[in-house]
Amino acid sequence: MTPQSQAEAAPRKREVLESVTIRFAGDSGDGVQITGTQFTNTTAIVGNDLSTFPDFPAEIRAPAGTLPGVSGFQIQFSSKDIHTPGDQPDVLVAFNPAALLVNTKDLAPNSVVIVNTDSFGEVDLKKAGCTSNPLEDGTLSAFQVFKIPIADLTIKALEAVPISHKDKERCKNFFALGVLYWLYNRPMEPTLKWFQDKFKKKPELVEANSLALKAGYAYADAAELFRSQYEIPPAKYAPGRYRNVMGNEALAIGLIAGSKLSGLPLFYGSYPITPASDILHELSRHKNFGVITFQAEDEIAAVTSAIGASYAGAIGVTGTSGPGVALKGEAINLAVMVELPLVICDIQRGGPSTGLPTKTEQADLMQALFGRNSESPVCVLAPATPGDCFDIAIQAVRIATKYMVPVFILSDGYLANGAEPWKLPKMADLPRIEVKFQTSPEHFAPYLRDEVTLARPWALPGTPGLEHRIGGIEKSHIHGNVSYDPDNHDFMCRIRAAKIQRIVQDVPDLEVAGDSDAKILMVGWGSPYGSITAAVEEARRRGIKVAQIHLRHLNPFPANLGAILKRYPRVLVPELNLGQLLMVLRAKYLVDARGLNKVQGKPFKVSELVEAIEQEAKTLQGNGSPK
Amino acid sequence: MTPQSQAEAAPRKREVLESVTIRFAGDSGDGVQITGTQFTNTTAIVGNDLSTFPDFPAEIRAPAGTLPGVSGFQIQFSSKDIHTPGDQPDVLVAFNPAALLVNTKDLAPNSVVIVNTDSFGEVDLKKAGCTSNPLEDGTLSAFQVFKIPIADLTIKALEAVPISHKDKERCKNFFALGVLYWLYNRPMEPTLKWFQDKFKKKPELVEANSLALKAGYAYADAAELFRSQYEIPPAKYAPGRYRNVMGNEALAIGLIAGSKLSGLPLFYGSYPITPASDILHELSRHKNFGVITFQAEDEIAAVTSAIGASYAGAIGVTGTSGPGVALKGEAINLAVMVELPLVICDIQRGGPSTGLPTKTEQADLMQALFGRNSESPVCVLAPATPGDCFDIAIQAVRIATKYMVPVFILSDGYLANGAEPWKLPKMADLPRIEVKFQTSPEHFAPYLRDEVTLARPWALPGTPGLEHRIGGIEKSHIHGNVSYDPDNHDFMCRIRAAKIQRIVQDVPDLEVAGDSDAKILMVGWGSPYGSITAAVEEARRRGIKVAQIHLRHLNPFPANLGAILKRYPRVLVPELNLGQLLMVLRAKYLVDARGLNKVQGKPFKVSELVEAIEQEAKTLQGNGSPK
Amino acid sequence: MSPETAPAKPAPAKYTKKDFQSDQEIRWCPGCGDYAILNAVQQVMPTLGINREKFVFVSGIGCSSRFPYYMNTYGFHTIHGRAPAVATGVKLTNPELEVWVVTGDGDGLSIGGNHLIHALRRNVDLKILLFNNRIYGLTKGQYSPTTELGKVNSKSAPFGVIDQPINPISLALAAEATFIARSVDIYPKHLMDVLKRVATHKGSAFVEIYQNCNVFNDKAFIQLTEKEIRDEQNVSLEHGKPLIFGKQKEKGIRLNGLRPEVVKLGENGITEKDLIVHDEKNAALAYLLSRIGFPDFPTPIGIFRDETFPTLEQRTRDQISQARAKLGEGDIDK
Amino acid sequence: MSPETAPAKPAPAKYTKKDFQSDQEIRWCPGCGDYAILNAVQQVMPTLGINREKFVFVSGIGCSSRFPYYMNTYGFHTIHGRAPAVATGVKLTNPELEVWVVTGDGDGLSIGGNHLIHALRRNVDLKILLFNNRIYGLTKGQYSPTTELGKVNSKSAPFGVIDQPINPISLALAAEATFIARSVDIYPKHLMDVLKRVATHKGSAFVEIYQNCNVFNDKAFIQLTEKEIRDEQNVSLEHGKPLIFGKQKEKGIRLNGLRPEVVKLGENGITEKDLIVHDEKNAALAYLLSRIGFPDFPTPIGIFRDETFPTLEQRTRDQISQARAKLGEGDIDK
Ligand SMILES: Cc1ncc(C[n+]2csc(CCOP(=O)(O)OP(=O)(O)O)c2C)c(N)n1
Ligand SMILES: Cc1ncc(C[n+]2csc(CCOP(=O)(O)OP(=O)(O)O)c2C)c(N)n1
Ligand code: SF4
Ligand code: SF4
Ligand SMILES: [Mg+2]
Ligand SMILES: [Mg+2]
Repeated sequence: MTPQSQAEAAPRKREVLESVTIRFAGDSGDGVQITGTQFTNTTAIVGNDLSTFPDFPAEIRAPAGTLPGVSGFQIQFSSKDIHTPGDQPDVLVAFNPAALLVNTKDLAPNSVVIVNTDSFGEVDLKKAGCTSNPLEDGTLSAFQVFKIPIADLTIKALEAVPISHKDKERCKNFFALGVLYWLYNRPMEPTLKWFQDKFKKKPELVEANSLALKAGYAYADAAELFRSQYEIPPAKYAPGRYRNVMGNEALAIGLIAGSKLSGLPLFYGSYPITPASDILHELSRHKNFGVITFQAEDEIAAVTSAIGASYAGAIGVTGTSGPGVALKGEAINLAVMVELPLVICDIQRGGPSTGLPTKTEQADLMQALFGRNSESPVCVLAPATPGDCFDIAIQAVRIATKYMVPVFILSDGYLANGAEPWKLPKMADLPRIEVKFQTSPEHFAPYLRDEVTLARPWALPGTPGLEHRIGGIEKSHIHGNVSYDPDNHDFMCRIRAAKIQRIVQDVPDLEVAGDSDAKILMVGWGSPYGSITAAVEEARRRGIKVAQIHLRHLNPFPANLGAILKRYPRVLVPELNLGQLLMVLRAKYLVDARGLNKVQGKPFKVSELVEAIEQEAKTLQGNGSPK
Repeated sequence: MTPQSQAEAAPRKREVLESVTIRFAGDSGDGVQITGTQFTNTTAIVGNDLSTFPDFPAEIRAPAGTLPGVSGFQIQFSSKDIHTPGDQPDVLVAFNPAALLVNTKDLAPNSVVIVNTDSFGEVDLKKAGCTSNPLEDGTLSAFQVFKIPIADLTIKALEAVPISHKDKERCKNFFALGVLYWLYNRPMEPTLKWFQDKFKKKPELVEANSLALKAGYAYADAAELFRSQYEIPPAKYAPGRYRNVMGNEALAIGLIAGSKLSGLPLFYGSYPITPASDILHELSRHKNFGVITFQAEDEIAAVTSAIGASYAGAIGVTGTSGPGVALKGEAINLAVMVELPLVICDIQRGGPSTGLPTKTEQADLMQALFGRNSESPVCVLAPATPGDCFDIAIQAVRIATKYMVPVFILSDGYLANGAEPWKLPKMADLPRIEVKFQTSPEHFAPYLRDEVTLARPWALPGTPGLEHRIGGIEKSHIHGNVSYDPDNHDFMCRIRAAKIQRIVQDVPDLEVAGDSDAKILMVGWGSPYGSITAAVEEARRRGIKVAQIHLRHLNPFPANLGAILKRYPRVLVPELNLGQLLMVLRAKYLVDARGLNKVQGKPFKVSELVEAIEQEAKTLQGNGSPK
Repeated sequence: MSPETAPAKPAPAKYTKKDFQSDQEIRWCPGCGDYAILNAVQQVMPTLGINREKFVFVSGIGCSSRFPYYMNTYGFHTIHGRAPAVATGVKLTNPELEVWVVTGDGDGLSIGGNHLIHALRRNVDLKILLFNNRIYGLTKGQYSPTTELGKVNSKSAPFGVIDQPINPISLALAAEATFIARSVDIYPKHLMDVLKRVATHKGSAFVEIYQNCNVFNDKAFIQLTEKEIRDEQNVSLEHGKPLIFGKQKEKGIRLNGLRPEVVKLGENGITEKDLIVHDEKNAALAYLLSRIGFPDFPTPIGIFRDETFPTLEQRTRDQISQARAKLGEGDIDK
Repeated sequence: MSPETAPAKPAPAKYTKKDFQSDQEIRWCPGCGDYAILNAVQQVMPTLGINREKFVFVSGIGCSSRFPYYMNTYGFHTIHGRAPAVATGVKLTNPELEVWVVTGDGDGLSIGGNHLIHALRRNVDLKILLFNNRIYGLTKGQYSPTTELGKVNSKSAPFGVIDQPINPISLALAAEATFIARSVDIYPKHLMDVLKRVATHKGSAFVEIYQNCNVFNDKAFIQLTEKEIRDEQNVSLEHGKPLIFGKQKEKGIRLNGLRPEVVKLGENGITEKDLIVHDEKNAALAYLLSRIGFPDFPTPIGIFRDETFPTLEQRTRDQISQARAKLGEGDIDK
């Protein structure tokens, strides 16, 4: 149910809606991201479920008013449990012509479009490359358009405030926010409060922005513009304290939690790269947790410093994106060989090469599994949602320290910057991570393995009596001396692989969602979780029998994966790549799985996947069961 | 037929043998490699087919006389067509106790062992860690042992020569060579000639070494030591001039040939690493071919300088081993994105990490295929024999320049240092490599593709009117401008993949060797070719029906591979890794292929593979056709 | 057409600035110092009398490294930190080309530091322009190897930078670059003069250009950009001339042993004769000058060093011809 | 037991050289200069009064980098060129440890050049020993970044090296290393004195040790190793002392402006007073000295520079405590 479905109803009443999707769009300079974030935080407080998708332009700010300069922020919020930021906005707030042109193609007929008419002058239109004015030339005929002189109204409202005209005009985004707060009946207090903190040192800005917000709210209330106000009741959550969290933030907090749970200092060695940098920023703000952040001269120094840190007894973590991982391969192999804990966060982005740095993609799975010389087994995990980044980070620390192995976390730009309500963890409720260092010289040998985990002992420099040498040349079993013995090499290669397989002990079995008697199984990993889940729900609503599993552990796989795959005549694997998990599944289980692949730097639309499922269902019906 | 089978025969006659395998073993200081190489070259001149396997100790020279210091050189030579250096030596020449201990375990009962008794003193035995003297304690009871005071006899022979005692003793390896020349009836001239060139500036050394060689020959002739002398008739070859060639040498010459055939300057950017360095050494000696060699500061500079060279119109080549490839991934992706020719030579070695630098392995296939961020398709080739490195190098240059793509050559330590007789190519007989640069601004667009190859135009800086910009960010179709357009990105990812698939036009169909009605198909790639071929021949000799294909093109695969695989109930894939080609075949063709895997830093023994085939044949008989 | 047989060089066409402007829309933040540098380069190009197609601009990754897209010459926007290595391959393959490298303080001194010093010490004929804004601009504001100790405005060191910064001029000098200079984005004339000099230098040339990132590190070089104080805060290096500065050119720098000190002309008998006379051939002097600057000294701008040695591409070519002379043109059939 | 709560330091045990010899058989070619260096280090260790378990030797790849295997301390033989970065992680995590880095001219100046200068400029308390044999030993004889121009004995430049070599001391100086020294493998006493000094320095320390690779680059430092000439060919740097050398200590080095020159004491009235007096705190002097050597000058050996600044690990710890003081110990539940 969406606003426009109410459009014909009688004046000014309260409509109850289940979900709404809003997209803010404008210049990077228009404060689109801030406006969206404020709407999101307030919405979280109101208690709706929500999911967001900030869509940044290319890295460098493009000239104001041009198409490449358009920045977007989309949020879906709901009284029900939702999984995606929504396929199509019900409401578009466009701050200038460029924003309008770039986004109208995504709108369904009859959606609501709110425009700032003050930015549709000659110049603005020219910058956006318009020959005619879209507000008049019928471009918007299919939509419910609300034309508001947002800038003017804002400036009027701020007459009394002692700041420059330009600064007043800058507040217009909060006027727009005020309008939406009224429209969807959200409290202004959280944002007003935020102004207080944010502009502590500039009271005049607190006043200006507050006035703008209130003016927008009042305007919407007074003006006869909108026929009704909407109500989106709170969603039902498990009890607990919730806050809104973005993937990179959750990942950073998860690493800190892992450090606390294990009692190990956290060392984060990183070289900045989009979209991973925010992890470094977040952690460097938390020095009071004892976190050591090291901004290295390059990715190789980043990962090798982390290895050095693990060697000295920290949990060594390094974070980057695809191009950085491509540089770290040799060093990761050192960690494989010396069998030290290491967590590698790969926040995937569009590639190959520099590719599409600000866009999302999940095409680094093969690189994580195989992007190193020789036989180089590592553990690979992938979070499914922004909040899940927290749990995956802890799991990564647990596995890395328990098995003495490198662990990859494959997140991506969509999870990194997307937000969802997140139940604040209680440290007390989280299982400790038991780490035992070797302390006594008795029965000590550098490569003497634990029977259960096959892990070698972690013997820290500084421990009397355990002086020993490790390195990247093949090691002899147990003693760890340099060894060129042919059989030893074969043995060690296989035991390194076996050790990774042992991790399956810490991998929960998969649970199948959806219809157990389905003919179609959707197999996903990483960020498409939301879209796939929503698509499966929708398909089932439409009466198609379909089941779903989602892999958070990509190496080793959960023990029951093979059995599950064999139960379904048709296995579909949606990935934002050209078929990487697909290849591994086919090779390992010899199932004729099919890929649903898209490499557009964007998440799956729910509708795309629903169509694919329907399509497949038809074929299956057609030829009975598939060949 | 081997010497010992003659042991009981009457005194001093000429026996004819088909093949003999000799292993020289001693300290790195004993000139083992030189001795072996001389025997090899002479044997090539005599016209035998041959195959060699130099087995180096760890990189740094270990203390004289110790087990880790032992260096070995094995050669099999024959009057028939052979494929491997032989599983077991018929003759072992051991210069010291360590060499004896390390190698006896590889000998069949009754093989011939020639020892330098002068190096079995107290000290020598201690260095080798012997508690008793193996010449007396029965260690050698199973063999025909010939004890020769090689050092003494050499020194005596050189009495007159005005060089130090130490230098005289140094000539002992050529005394031993003389003995073997007599035993297998080889001419001394080639080696005598070689002394002339090698010691041009030191006539006394020419004299010394010549005397030593002749003394050995005379000694064997005079002494009643050997009951007979052996004859190995020349093998029948296709007509043409032959020489003995090692893999890295053939690869280097092949690259030069590629440059001549294409008319492009050859640029080789490399950073030294075992076992790839010899390519750099070889090319740097050929400046008179106009070759530009650039020893870069690291692997990344090596590959990026090569990319710059290709951009400027050379054929840019870079060479390294596994750890180096792990560093080049990001840069190779730049070549993928800007679509420039690039040849990457990966001379594989034992891994992971520093691993076993001087030992062979073929575990970089996955790295070559997938070791980069995002979807990064490249062409992958692998030579099957030392001589084949020449043809593969030319093929790599042809494909790289025709399709404007990076091409991997996966050689390995075994091919790099192994030798075989090689028919000298005639440049005139080799098909030219047609390269057309864009010269006219008409219809020029940086990413306007050729319909057949999908290659973009190669427009060299310096060409008037073609000024344009390229880079690692996603490019727009045709125009090649920076593009963040979602559909364009998807399109370009798929077209880059399609372009690699188009290469199949230049990939000859596979021919199946062996029995067309076989139940077992052996599928190999790279250096195991020799062992697999010999094993298949042997198995068939033993009456087992078995077929064989060998892949020189690993991406894209030959067009008829899928069809062939499906024809055989059992597909076996021998690889010196833990199953890499195996995984790709299973994923692509959904065939239940089985791996024969070994990661010992050594080539397959023929016998190992024959056993595996016999084993498989039994199971197949047992349960009829396999599940 | 292999590079060795490049098209005959036609008489240099007469160009204007426009001829060096590409059709690409410029993508830097409004107010970015990069605009001024682009402008200066595009003005200098036509004055060099070199055919446009001979120019290749190679860059790494960063805001600064977008530079080649805006030049209507050949351009290669490579990967982060590797431009000097790519450019070396280009120049060795075709010495006819004029190869310029554009890099940043992160691209050239952090991830790319090693390639930079090795390209310089090999004396490859590359003109390397390093835009130093003391910040990572493209990735939105992390500190760089040139960010000052204690600086708190970066995203990756909210409690202040604790890494001692690197000195680009000292580094280039240690690498024995044969041409080393410094200029400032908003000193158009000075910058163009320096660019003209670098254009004619044969060998590895390194130019540090102070550049303002008004979004993430605004006013980083305020002492050189604020009208009121800049004359007091910079001293221009001119070969054979004494080091004089100040609004009224009333101050100078002299050497006390090996330690430079600021003096007032006229004060207790100090005259121009007492001042350091700049010498582009004196590496030791260049080193001394590379280590002085704000706050105790004015910041030296201009050419620190200009030496001539054989270039790597020259030596490569020579070696090839010598080998051919010695061994004859290679023939595989032999 | 997290490093932050390392075991209480017991009174330093009395060690002998043997205590620092590992059980591993040494794998260098007979006659290699590395033996002498190992010997010197193993002799110095017991004199430092530091518990053996506190020492960590981190190396890259190369003959020199096999060093840690032979020390009976903690040792990490990492990957090519990355030892300084690994060591930085070790030291930042546990500042209690004595972290020594062993590298070579290829490991430390070719592939690892960037990590070296960044470790130095950050002033991490690492003792970096660079064994300079002017060749790649482990890979059997390719030229290195310190091989002289024109040298023809390397496998990768049979027609002679055409890359201008790099100057390790100048480079360390440009990186503002707080301790910089040079010694020679076969000068045991001098080497041990330098090692004792470096052991007590707090901050980034760089020691270049000339080392003979008798297999692939024999006699590379013949002027410093041949009995007859060595006294004429090296000058030892001692803080506060004039630069005097020669068999009879009859020669010295003085400054002519900024240019050093060799003079004979006594000759036309030259006395010790005219000579350069060494000053470990004067970077400019260190730079001058880093650029003189064979054949025109004697090669300076000893300590070029010794300065004290706060170390990176110190600043890291300080920032953490300040943050805790300001924000209170972090608590995730809040
Ligand atoms: C391998 C790799 N690592 C990291 C990045 C992310 N990155 C792009 S530019 C840059 C630094 C740019 O700083 P600078 O060179 O000073 O250029 P500026 O933007 O300041 O002009 C970084 C870290 C990348 N693109 N590639
Ligand atoms: C990534 C990588 N590249 C190249 C090599 C090969 N390699 C090992 S040591 C070395 C150079 C050693 O020279 P140096 O550092 O001077 O040490 P030395 O052997 O002379 O003591 C090279 C190129 C390697 N092991 N790893
Ligand atoms: S971020 Fe800074 S450096 Fe980059 S374009 Fe904007 S102002 Fe210029
Ligand atoms: S190769 Fe040279 S450096 Fe290496 S161990 Fe032998 S002598 Fe020493
Ligand atoms: Mg910058
Ligand atoms: Mg060396």
